[in-house]
Amino acid sequence: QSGEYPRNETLYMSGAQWGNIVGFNPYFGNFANGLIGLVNETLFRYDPIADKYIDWLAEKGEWDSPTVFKLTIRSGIKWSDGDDFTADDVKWNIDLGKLPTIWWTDLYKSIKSVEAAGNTVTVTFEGTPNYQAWQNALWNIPMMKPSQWKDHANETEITSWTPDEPIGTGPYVFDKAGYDPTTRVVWTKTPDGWWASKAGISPDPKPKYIIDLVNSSNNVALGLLLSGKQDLNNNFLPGVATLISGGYGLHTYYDKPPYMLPAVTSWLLPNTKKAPLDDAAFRRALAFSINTDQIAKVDYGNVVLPASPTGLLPVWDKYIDKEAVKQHGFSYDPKKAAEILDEAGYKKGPDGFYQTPKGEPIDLKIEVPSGWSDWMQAVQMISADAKAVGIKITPKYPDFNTYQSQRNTGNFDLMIENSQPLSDTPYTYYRYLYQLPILSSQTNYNFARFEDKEAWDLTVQLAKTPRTDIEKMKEITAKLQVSFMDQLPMIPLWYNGAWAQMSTTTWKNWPADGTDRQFIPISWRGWLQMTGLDTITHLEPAGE
Amino acid sequence: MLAVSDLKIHYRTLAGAVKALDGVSFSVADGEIMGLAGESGCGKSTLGKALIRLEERMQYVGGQVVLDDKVLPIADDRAMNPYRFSEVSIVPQYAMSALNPTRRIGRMIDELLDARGLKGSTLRPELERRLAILGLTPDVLGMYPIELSGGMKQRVVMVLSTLLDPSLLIADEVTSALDVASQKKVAGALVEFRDRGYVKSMIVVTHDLAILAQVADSIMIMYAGKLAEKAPTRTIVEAPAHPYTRLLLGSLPEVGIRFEEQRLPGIKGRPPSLLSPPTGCRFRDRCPLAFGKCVEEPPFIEIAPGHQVACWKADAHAQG
Amino acid sequence: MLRYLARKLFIYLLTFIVAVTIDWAIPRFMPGNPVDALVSRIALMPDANAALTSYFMAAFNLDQPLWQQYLNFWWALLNGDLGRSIMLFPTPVTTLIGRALPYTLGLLLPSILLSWYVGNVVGALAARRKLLDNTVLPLGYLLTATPYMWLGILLAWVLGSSLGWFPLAFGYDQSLKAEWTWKFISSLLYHWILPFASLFLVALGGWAIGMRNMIIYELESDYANYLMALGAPQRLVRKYAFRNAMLPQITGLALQLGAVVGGALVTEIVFSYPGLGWLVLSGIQNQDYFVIQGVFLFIIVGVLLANLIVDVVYVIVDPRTRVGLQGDAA
Amino acid sequence: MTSTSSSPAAPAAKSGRNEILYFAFRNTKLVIGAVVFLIFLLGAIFGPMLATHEPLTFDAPPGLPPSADYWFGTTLFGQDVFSQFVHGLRSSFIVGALGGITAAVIGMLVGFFAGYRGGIVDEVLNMLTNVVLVIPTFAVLLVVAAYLSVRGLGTEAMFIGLTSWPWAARAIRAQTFSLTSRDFVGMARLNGESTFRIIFGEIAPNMSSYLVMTFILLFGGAILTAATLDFIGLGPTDSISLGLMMNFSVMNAALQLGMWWWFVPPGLAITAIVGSLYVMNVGLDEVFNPKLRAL
Amino acid sequence: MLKVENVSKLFRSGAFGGKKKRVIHDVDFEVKPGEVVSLIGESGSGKTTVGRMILRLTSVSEGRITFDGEDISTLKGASLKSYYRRVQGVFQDPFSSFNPIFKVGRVFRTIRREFLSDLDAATWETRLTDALNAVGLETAALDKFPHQMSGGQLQRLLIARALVLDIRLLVADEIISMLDASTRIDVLNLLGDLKRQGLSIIFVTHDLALGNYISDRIIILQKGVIVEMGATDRVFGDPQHPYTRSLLDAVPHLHERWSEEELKDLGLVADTARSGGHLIEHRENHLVRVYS
Ligand SMILES: Nc1ncnc2c1ncn2[C@@H]1O[C@H](COP(=O)(O)OP(=O)(O)OP(=O)(O)O)[C@@H](O)[C@H]1O
Ligand SMILES: Nc1ncnc2c1ncn2[C@@H]1O[C@H](COP(=O)(O)OP(=O)(O)OP(=O)(O)O)[C@@H](O)[C@H]1O
Ligand SMILES: [Mg+2]
Ligand SMILES: [Mg+2]
Repeated sequence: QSGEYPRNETLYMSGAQWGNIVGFNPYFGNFANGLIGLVNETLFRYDPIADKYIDWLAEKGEWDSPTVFKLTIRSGIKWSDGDDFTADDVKWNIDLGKLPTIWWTDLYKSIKSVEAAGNTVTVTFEGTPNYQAWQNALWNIPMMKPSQWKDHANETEITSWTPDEPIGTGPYVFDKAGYDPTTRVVWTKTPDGWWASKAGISPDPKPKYIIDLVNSSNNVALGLLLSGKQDLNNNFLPGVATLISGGYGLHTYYDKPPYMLPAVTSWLLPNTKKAPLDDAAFRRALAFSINTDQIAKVDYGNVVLPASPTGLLPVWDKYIDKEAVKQHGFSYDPKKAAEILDEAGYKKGPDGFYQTPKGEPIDLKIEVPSGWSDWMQAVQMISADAKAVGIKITPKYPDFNTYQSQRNTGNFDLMIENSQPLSDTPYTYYRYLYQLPILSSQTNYNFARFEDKEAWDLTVQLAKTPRTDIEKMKEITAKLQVSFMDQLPMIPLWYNGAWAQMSTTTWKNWPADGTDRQFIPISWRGWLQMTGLDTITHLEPAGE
Repeated sequence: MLAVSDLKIHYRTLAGAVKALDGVSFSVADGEIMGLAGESGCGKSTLGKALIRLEERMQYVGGQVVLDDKVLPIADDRAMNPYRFSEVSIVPQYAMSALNPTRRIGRMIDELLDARGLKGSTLRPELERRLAILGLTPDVLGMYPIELSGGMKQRVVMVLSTLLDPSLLIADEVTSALDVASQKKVAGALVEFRDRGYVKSMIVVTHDLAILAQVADSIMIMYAGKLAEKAPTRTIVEAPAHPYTRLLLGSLPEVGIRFEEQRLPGIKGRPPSLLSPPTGCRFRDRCPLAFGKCVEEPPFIEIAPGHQVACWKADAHAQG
Repeated sequence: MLRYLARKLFIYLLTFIVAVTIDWAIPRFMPGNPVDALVSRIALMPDANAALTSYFMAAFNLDQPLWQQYLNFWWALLNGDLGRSIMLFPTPVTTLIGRALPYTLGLLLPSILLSWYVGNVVGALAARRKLLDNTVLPLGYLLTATPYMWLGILLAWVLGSSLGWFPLAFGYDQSLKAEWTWKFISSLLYHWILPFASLFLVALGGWAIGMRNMIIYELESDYANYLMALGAPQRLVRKYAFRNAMLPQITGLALQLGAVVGGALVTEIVFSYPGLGWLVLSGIQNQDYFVIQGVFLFIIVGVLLANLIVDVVYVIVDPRTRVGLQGDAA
Repeated sequence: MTSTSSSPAAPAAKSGRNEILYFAFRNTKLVIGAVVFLIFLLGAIFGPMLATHEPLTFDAPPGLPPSADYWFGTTLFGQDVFSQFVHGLRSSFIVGALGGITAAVIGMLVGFFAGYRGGIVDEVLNMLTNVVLVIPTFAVLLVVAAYLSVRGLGTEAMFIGLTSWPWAARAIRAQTFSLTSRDFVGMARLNGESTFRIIFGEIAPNMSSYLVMTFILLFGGAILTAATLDFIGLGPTDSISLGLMMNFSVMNAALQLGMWWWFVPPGLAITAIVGSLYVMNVGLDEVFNPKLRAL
Repeated sequence: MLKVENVSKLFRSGAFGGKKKRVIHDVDFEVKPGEVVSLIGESGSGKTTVGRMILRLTSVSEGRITFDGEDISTLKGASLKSYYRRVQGVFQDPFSSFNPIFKVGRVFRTIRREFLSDLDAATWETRLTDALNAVGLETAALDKFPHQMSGGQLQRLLIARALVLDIRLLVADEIISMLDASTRIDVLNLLGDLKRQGLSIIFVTHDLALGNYISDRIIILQKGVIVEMGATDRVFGDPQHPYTRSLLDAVPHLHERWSEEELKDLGLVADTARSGGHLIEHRENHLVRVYS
């Protein structure tokens, strides 16, 4: 074959890979994008739009008893090296959780045993299992070939070693000839055919090659996209709204604003350890003073939606207690904001800005990374809104690393934060908001350092509610919502989108609202399981 | 035979023309070594340069130069080129830095000769012979200039400049930077070259009269862009006719003269600016003999065979 | 001559030691811990942090006493080990550099050498012809005053973005496999032209001006005057002047190297060209100290070596250095 | 060497200083360079007063080409390019001046003392100079800047100054060295003058034109280096600069979107400023160096 | 008054001063009040170096130099200044002895500031005027730039500078060799006049005729070694050392022409510079180096 990937057989995508590709270890952050999903598959997948789990490598997964989960492994699946995919393989992968550096190790601590027999794997928990986390893990744990990994399944190598060529069960295999860690990884269709299409579970993906390009910058991405050299682009492109309507032949999930599916809530993150941000009234006043509609419209050109006062993403709409929102929620209302402050004893100083009840001046910094222009503009609008109410907030733009380290160590007043994405359960959101205890460095959760024992207990309670018991979940989340809206440990602003710009020059049948292809057209890590894969399997060559 | 008549060369400057040579006429016979002396800035070097190559700022204003019955096109750089080296040549004041520092000397000479349409290799034996006369081995041709001492470089330049047996050689201040011992060697070499016929005639420019007295057949004294006096060496030394020449000679301490015993007089004052020189005799401000007539310019006339002077009182003195 | 080289060598050695020490010291005495960044990149349960942190501290030799770290640093360096990348752990920095280097060298070497050569020729021509001089001189000043990236941006905008003649990213077309086929090579060249051109042009201006001034200076020198007085044709005089003027330009080349390398780094960024500049940029954005450090050291070594080569070349072509330092010649 | 030092007393009619001015005003290079430089300097001083917008606020319609309301158009995010431009100009001048001064001061101190003292002082300073000279300073700046979490104009200028002095020191050393061998320095020592006095009272004034030119080149160099650093994203984190403008425009696809008004002005300004400095330098050289004075 | 006692000078040469070059060997002489001593030798013989060592512009490597019994190398600060009030120098190049960008009068202001700040204005003015008159210059001359004056005038200004200080020893290093024949004699005569007033002068030259003209004693230096020294008439009238003779032979005379053989004798001056040997007294007041 000539040294070229024929354009009409190749799907180009980008948006997930920043910086060089670091190999094929699914437990290390910068592994080749597409590895999980295209090569290393998961036991289940999850469809957030339909809120449905999809049986995948496991044909069935059920609670035999409140503490025993039984997995039935699909038969006839083969690893790309030809070996059969077995229940033992699954057990081995779950058992990785005993390593302290594996992300679900906390969950694993509550597992008493994992047993494989025939095509079943039985997982027995000690005490009440964290149902929510388990369910989440089931569609996130990648299945790796034990024979390839067994020598490296130790505490440190599991997050740092990489095989030369990954072995998986997925529809694609690694194409060594096309690999260039600085620019791209190439996935080639499994030569022997993919089990899922053979089994009739999924259409066979049409692209013979998938090339995931390393992002160098927005401008490169935009250039490629506009010149039809890229099919699926998952970058946030500044000014994208004008492009979509600008006749460049770009396809988006919605054909009108907001164009994109909401993917993650952007929050105003207060440091609740600092006065006056430790005061719920003050935080609420802040919430009332910010005009998020304006931000969505002016800053984002309507590619985002203002967030619900609960902060919950639209996919979790069914959990939202509309009544509670009416009573406890907030909306843009500067007058109300002022009232709250007055009521709480804040007084305006000679400069026209509010002072703390103790009479100290309030002068808050709000920080976003330098160069993140949409956020930079947002904080300016926020600071202007706050000023209108009488709260003094000054925007600052440290570089990203400073921003990150200040966030983790609690050395800030206000920030914008959005690191907790969409998932199958609001539990992940509440864990993100409330997790205790507070450590000196908070790396993933509770950046606000908000100590609310009660809310955390409720979150734990939510965790121990089976995923099937929706009513119970609603009940708990309703309580959490009320508590959240009263306390506002973080202030929801808007939903950042599942940025997806698709070109129809080479491939068609992209996901779209109102069609039978209601998938999320996103290739980010962890999103292929969330119907990103279906986006690919439903593509058809544009020429036909 | 060199005949220069009414040569005028000016320097163009922002302040106006510096009249460095303001009508100079003289001749140099075949076989003659003519010394050219005078105070600093009187135009000695200008004269030397004018005869071979005008620099960018030098402006030919008038006059004629005839060498061996051919008129030298001194104002035309291109037309002048064929005469250079073969007819007129120069040993420059800066002999120390006159050689390309990054070429071996022999190679440089070959390239120069080749560029002049001559064969370097055929001249090689002659070159080596002449070097030997000045006490240099052929090895120097394989060296870079930096490997030679100053004196050696100066001798190499002398040999090179005279290699084509030019009719006229101009030696500009070739001894000035040297101490007495080296001075003598160079002076000897000049005479030797003339005697061997390597050059027909020579103009030796210097401000050191004593050395001229040793080598020159005749001496020409310049003052402020004009000629003051020209005469056979003996005449100049023993019976100078121009008051300037006399004062100049009078201010030279000879070995043996001691301050205690005989206080030598100097010449008071400074030469006039050549930007706007005064009319009439240019020396009159400093001249002890100056009188009314000196406001007119004295002609450069022959008062005795081979003795020319520009002074209204010259006649009287030569006889008196 | 040997003394001269020995002296130079000593200076380079000293420079190297100083540079390495600076390089070693900066991350250690600046606030912040690089390992934190690495650990925070891996999604972890809080209590796994400590284990992994100490693992990485050990992996990066950061858990030892300072002097030990310093010695280790040298030892590793002398073994060609520049540590491991943080953003791409556990990829060795040398691997990353090895990947990026061909691109950077491919830009740098031709642009430095060609701009030097062409600049010198153009400058020499300019010194000769008034007309050329009047165009070369202003253009040359304009070019040297142009920031590398801006020229790159302009070229990218006009020739790449507007006219669409040239690509604006990557080292080769992403639809090609990296095989030594003609198609691939031509694609490499095609992607190389614009970044090369912007480096080349900016450097060109400086050399042309330098050469022009040097030539004019040489033409006023004594040896040129003497040659002309001996009726040497312009050709020969200019040839000598050119040769001699070239010598300072050689040393100039060595001194310019650092700046040109800087230029190459930013040019790569403009054109998303996968060389060292690109690597450094991602190192900076990801706070990958080891990559920054490694590239830095690499550049230092490269520049020092290039300087040394230039010095040796200089000694060979300029007889003055050869003799002048043998002791007291003459 | 020889007795040719009878200086041509030609233009003696005018005194030294007037003469310089006379030539300065007639030197087209100097005049053109100075005019261009002054235009930008004035832009940097008064521009920010004319600017109707804060440079970093997003209060304009996005992506507008130049118009009467927005002289240089607006960025993709609705910032006024003109405001950014004039503030960036100011930063460039500040960095150039501070960086240039720092480098000039170090270069002068090192150059003067090495050249004047000679001997072991010279050896050591020379070594230092050579070391800093061969280190690719841009790479050092890169490393240092990468580690600084808060970066301002001042630190940037200082670091540039600290790394860009060696060639100046070298040149000044050579000049000082040759001046030191001049007899008036010996005379000064016979006067019992202090080293400091000799250097700054006797030697330095003699190379004042040279120092001015050195400073000019350092100034231009600092502007260029700063722009390059800013472009990489290692510039000031809290203000705007011409390099940052280029960085933002490129990173945000101004090229692809054809928003030339976003990246052309900053680059043009740098080129013009630095170019005018270089041209002024040549002009000054011609003014101060009688050999180069054109007729 | 001034004693130069077995002084040697070594210069470092080569990279890092690895090698040392001895340019002055064991030079030993004395200068008495009111005496003019000429240092004569060819280029590079070390004349300037000796002069600079006396002026403390160059350090002494071996031996010592004393002035009125005081070792000058120990002088510092105030004592050095007081030394310079007694000993001064004038150098070869008058144009480079003045800072070209200042008017020449600045030299005198500096002198006043550094040495004579205790003098009241009137006394200073008279002293300055006297000194200028002594060298034949007007005070108006102070208002000129160096390039507006002739070399001879500048040298005279420098001598005036020494006079203002009322010094006792002047080191004059080739102070006339860059001057025109017509002006150099003025300067020489001026030195002669000063000598009559009791000033001691060390007169450095390579021109034997000039050395002869004003000096009481002659020291012939060859490559840093004194080969002959003594009263002027003795050394010139009856040179003993071959080097002295060859130097004398090389001096061109206006009225005597060299013979053909003399002129064309291109052989090098006999290289007799051998270290070792010692000076013996040939006659009273006439020392010559002999080699065993
Ligand atoms: N390039 C020049 N531009 C302007 N004037 C010049 C130039 N060269 C020489 N002059 C002037 O021309 C006059 C004659 O100069 P020239 O060099 O011929 O004198 P000279 O007799 O050789 O003096 P010296 O003994 O100092 O060499 C002097 O007044 C000098 O100032
Ligand atoms: N600073 C120095 N470093 C090294 N060598 C020096 C230094 N100064 C002088 N010399 C050497 O010392 C020797 C004597 O020099 P000096 O200048 O004293 O000679 P001079 O007799 O004054 O010669 P000239 O007649 O040329 O002035 C020379 O060989 C010279 O090269
Ligand atoms: Mg002359
Ligand atoms: Mg001397």
